[in-house]
Amino acid sequence: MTADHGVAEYGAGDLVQLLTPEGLRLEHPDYPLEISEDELRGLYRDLALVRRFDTEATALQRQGELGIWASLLGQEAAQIGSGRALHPDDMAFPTYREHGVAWCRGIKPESLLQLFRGVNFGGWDPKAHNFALYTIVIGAQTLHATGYAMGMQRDGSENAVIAYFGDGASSEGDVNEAFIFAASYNAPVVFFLQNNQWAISVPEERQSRIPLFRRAHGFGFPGVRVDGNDVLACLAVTRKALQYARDGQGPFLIEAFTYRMGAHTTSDDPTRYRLASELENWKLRDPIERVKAYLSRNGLADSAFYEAIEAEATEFAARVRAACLSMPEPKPLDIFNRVYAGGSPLVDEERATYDAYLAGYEPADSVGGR
Amino acid sequence: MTADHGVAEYGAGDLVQLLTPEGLRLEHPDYPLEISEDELRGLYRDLALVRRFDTEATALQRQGELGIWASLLGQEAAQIGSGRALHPDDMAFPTYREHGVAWCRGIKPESLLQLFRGVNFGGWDPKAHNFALYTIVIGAQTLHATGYAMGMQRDGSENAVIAYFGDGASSEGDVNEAFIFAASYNAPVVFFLQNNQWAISVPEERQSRIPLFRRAHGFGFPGVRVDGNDVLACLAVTRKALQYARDGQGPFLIEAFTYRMGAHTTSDDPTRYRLASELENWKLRDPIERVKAYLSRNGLADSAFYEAIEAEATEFAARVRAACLSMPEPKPLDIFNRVYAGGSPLVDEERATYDAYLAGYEPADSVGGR
Amino acid sequence: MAPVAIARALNMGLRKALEQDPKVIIMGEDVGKLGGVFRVTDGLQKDFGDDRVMDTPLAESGIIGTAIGLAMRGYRPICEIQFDGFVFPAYDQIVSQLAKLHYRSQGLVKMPVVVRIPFGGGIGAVEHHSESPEALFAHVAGLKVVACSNAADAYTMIQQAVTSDDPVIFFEPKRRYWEKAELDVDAPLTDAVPLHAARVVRPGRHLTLLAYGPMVKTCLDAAKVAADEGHEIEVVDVRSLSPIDWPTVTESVRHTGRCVVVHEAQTFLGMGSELAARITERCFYEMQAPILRVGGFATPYPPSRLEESFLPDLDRVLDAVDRCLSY
Amino acid sequence: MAPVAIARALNMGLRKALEQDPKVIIMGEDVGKLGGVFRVTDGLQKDFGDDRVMDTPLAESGIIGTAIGLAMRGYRPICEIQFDGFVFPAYDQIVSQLAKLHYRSQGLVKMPVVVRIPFGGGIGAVEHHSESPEALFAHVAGLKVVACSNAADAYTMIQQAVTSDDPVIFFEPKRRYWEKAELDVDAPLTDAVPLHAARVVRPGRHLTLLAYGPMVKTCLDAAKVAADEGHEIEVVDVRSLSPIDWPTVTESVRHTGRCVVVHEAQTFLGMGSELAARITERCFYEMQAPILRVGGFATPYPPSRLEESFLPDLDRVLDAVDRCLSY
Ligand SMILES: Cc1ncc(C[n+]2csc(CCOP(=O)(O)OP(=O)(O)O)c2C)c(N)n1
Ligand SMILES: Cc1ncc(C[n+]2csc(CCOP(=O)(O)OP(=O)(O)O)c2C)c(N)n1
Ligand SMILES: [Mg+2]
Ligand SMILES: [Mg+2]
Repeated sequence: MTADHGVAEYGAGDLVQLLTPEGLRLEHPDYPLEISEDELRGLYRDLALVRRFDTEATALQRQGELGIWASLLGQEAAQIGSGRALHPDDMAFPTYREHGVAWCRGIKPESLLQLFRGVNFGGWDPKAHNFALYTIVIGAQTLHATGYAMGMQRDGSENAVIAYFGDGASSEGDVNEAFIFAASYNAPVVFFLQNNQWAISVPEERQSRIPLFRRAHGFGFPGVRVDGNDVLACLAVTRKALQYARDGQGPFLIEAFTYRMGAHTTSDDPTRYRLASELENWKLRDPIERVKAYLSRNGLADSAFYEAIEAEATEFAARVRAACLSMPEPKPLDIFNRVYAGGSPLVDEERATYDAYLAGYEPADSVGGR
Repeated sequence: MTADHGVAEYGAGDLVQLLTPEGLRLEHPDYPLEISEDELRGLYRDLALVRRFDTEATALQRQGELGIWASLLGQEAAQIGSGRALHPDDMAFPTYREHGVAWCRGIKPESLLQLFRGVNFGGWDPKAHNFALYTIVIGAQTLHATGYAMGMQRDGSENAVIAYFGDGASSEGDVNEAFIFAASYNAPVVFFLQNNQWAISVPEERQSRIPLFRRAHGFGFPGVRVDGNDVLACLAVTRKALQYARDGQGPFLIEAFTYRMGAHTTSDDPTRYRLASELENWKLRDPIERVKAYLSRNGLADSAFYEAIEAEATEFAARVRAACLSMPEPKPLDIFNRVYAGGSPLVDEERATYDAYLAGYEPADSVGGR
Repeated sequence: MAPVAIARALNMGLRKALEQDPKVIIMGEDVGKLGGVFRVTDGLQKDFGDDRVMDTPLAESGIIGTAIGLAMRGYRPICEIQFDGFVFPAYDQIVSQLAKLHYRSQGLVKMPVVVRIPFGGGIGAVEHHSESPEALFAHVAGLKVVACSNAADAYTMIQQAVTSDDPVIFFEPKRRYWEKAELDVDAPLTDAVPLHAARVVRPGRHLTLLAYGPMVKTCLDAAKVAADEGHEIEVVDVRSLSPIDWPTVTESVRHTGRCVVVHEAQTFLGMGSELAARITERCFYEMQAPILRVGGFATPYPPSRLEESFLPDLDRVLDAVDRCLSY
Repeated sequence: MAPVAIARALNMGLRKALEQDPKVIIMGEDVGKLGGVFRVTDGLQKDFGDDRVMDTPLAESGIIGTAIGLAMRGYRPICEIQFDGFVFPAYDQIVSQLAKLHYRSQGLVKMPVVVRIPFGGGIGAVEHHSESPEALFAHVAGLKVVACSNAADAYTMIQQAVTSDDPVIFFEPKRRYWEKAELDVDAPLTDAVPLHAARVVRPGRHLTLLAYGPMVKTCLDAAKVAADEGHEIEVVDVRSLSPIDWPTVTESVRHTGRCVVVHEAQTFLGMGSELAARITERCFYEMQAPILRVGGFATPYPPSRLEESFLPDLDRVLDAVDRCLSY
């Protein structure tokens, strides 16, 4: 009965791949990619730098400098490929893990660290970078992205929106409503699902019994699965999807099939729920190694190049670390800032009271148990 | 690009029909239907009686006896066809319009009227009838249905659940989450979508750009569109879907394509948003007329039969009216009943205070403006 | 001009808002051709187009979530929630996103979104159509919450809400939609009472009645009846539930020494609890009696045939006034 | 036995509940192999199977909505919401369905569903992980709302909640998860303090401190410090936020004449407002001072580096105690 009702099986051929794990370049009829040698080397640099940034952030967390860190390890290609497909005037809505996309949008790494250190909720101007704040409530940003795209459409803008979310997020009502609104208004939004196969400890199978890219078909728009560890495929497919949206054809779902090589966050312990062998397997499909293989194999980069990137990465990490350590602490009264654009007498009053309290403050122990 | 990505077009052939508007019987390879002459006459009787009930309820509302009424006019076949496919031990979760299904479940018509009159929230025992209370918050009951089906599955029950909802409801996050949970746990639940083409004043096109039955395919389970004005097709498809669920194959979506021939409710004014011609068109596809045509054409019923049904309907309507008019009024202190299974001192205290207040009560005007 | 009903006054206010700023848009279920189930948006789609007045898919979280995105893009969406009981699917977007984005972005992102909610009971409706959820929004920092009680306020307050750069949850007293009052359409908005100010709608010196939305009329009626017994009741229309105009409210109570708060919402943790707690704190030595509260019972909203018993009415208000005066 | 941490006590209580009734099931995100992000369900899936302890898709409305259906079928689901800030997508199912189904069905349908929510701040987390939304549930008729403050209570209260035929929103003080206490696993549940009773956890006669969840410890600490200054502070663990055990609470305040309420939630319309309003009404003539409230500010929960300032602490409690005593 199954096949009769639209529940057809999809095979491996459904995965768009332009660069194999071994670094071989493939062509795909629907997703041709023209890319210069410089651009290729640039992608390698992006990948290497964001991985190094991620390593440094994880270290900073271990040393108590960050409250928590959500690593992008393994997802660099999905993020750099899609991030580099964006036009500066396109708008991106990230989750909490899109450090690679943030990099492409020109966000200072320390602006990201501020959120995880707890000095603010993300230290960048969403408008200046066309990169929304990180959203922690799973899926909520996909509706914002859709509304933003509806706004662009109204403005007659030539641009499009990209909304990031995960395999787990695909189960939230909000994400499905975003699909519905986007389809209904034909909004220029690309839904970019990074299927890293885990929602913390819950495997993808709990969220869907068929590949997630097919979710879009039930809502009436295209859905495509791309090798999320293949930066070229991610770039090509995202470019095409953005163009589709810009051309007024409406939403598009990209499922970037990838793997979360690290823990969910630094608070997580994946040994409780997955086998080490799984990770070992995925290491063979590392998103950076295959670009390196391709560059080397084709004589596009030599050891001097890799050493230069390595040196840059080391310096970059040191800069990030220094920026993190020198981050100014927020001040208690900052709590009361910017609750409302138009102010609030209650907030003002509480601020004044608290200020007075702090001024007269003597810690309980400084006065011998009072 | 569209066709490549699962956004294929579906044609008219996708509509399962076993009885044409002219009363011609069709066969469908996937949905054979064996039905006796008595059963056929029984379906006619069901259809005629629920329509009469609906007419009477509308009249009662006009006369001020009900606060509001949600008419099922035009949707009789979808409701009777699906309702008669249910086993007594199957469980049904209705919206607020499933009067025909309620009839099939043996709910007394006045129990329905109680809700619309405002004496209670529905006067039947959901467990005794395997028919949940009406749910007014759009879509919420689809999750209850899914959970209930998960419970049946756990119990090793041989039964299944049916969840009713509308075209508008398909846009709610809850309905999509119900699809996700049902698919994830392979729950024995049939989602029965009555697409009457309107969500109050909003046409189906605002909710989806492709036929709604296809929504299921994106979640990995079958979806089928049936002629919702064809009681035989609704019966056959629902039977098969229930069997599919019972067989452990999981959820199934049926889209019954029909038309809301009346107003959304007695408070609504459809002339503001749709053309009279649309209704005229749909009258040609009346769900009852085609059964009558079939019965007559095949010598299964004569005028004595129709007259008997007509008489029964008249008597039935009179009984319903009498039951409505003689409904006891709830008493003020009933407000405090059954807020909690385990009681609550606050509720008890408020009840006592209010009781005392009522005992000492003198209306303001009875004492000359106090 | 002839007296105008609240629903109509809102319609006129919305029309003005649409006229004055091309970034203002209206979105919701059935707000287009139908003009909303209460006709508050009647005729607006016809005159401004379906780009400015949009029917949405049937999904409240989707409505508020996309409105947030539109606001990020520079629009000023006015969202209609069809009935009070249907706002909860959007609750997450309202409390975790709409309320917080300005704060989270350190002021870089503004959220000029109005969420209109017809609220309260008394219209004989079925369940979920008569709720008073205002406290569930007022407790949430980052939101502003107001309720109008008459046509003149409805007309100005809706316009003020639209010009606010903060999200405003705008409660409309649905059972008073058809009550009429004069309104001055030519008075400049800048002359109006500020959106977040309370207003003494009837002066008195023996006791203060605090109310908002549909209960203001009930309290005014009660004050009239009480006057015949020689009790001069001051009635304050609180109007803004977050922030509350404490100076106006406490001044009244300080002056009368007695106070009764009236709302339809369940008393337990309703607005009355905050009003009573803070007024008592601020006017402790002036209080001649405890602040009494008249509200809905600690039960779900009952079937409509019982709603007259559930809802505070003239008699229950007068009863509380008498009890309070007898301290 | 050795002292046990709150998280572990909850785990033991859940285990007992699973053992005692085959209809009890646990469901939520990551409750299975991972044992929950706080390990409260650690080992339970291993021992009871994934039919009794189920990981769900990532959708809170789906979790509560299907739990409702399971309850209709005779099950007793215990739902875990991963963090306080993620309960809102399920808010509609909780307030419009879970809370009302017993009432709507005239008692024919029971809703024995427990919704466990780790709540409150102080753990240095990112946003949405430190909220105190209890008032948003306590205002809703049809729900019961409790908060535990120590391991012994955690162990008994979770079991009592599971046996309740009413829906219970069960708040767990996440920053105290690792604090230990002795617990008597052999004491029969029937001997325990009832779920909806408050408890005097430290007697005193000069002032009553009312608190629940994480703030009970803070108040006990404050009472100790105050004792050195000669102030005998009575501390009441309110425990049940809906219904509130008014007799215990008012008796304490009647006796001391002064009261300070402490919670992490925003003060405005927080639990303290109801406590202050009703206690004042009932103990009007006994009050020597207005009831003061110490709570979160009227702002969203701040970034974690500021949370120590946002959250009531020993000093802010003592400051309020001093102010209250000086009336
Ligand atoms: C509404 C909501 N529920 C729960 C959480 C807790 N949580 C944080 S991340 C996460 C898993 C997300 O999985 P996925 O969407 O696949 O993204 P990934 O972390 O794998 O990038 C969960 C359950 C949350 N942040 N928001
Ligand atoms: C959550 C929610 N939002 C809005 C409403 C108001 N409302 C009642 S019926 C309805 C339209 C429903 O359309 P559909 O699902 O197609 O069912 P139909 O009425 O056509 O049977 C709306 C918007 C509601 N009851 N619940
Ligand atoms: Mg994931
Ligand atoms: Mg419909």
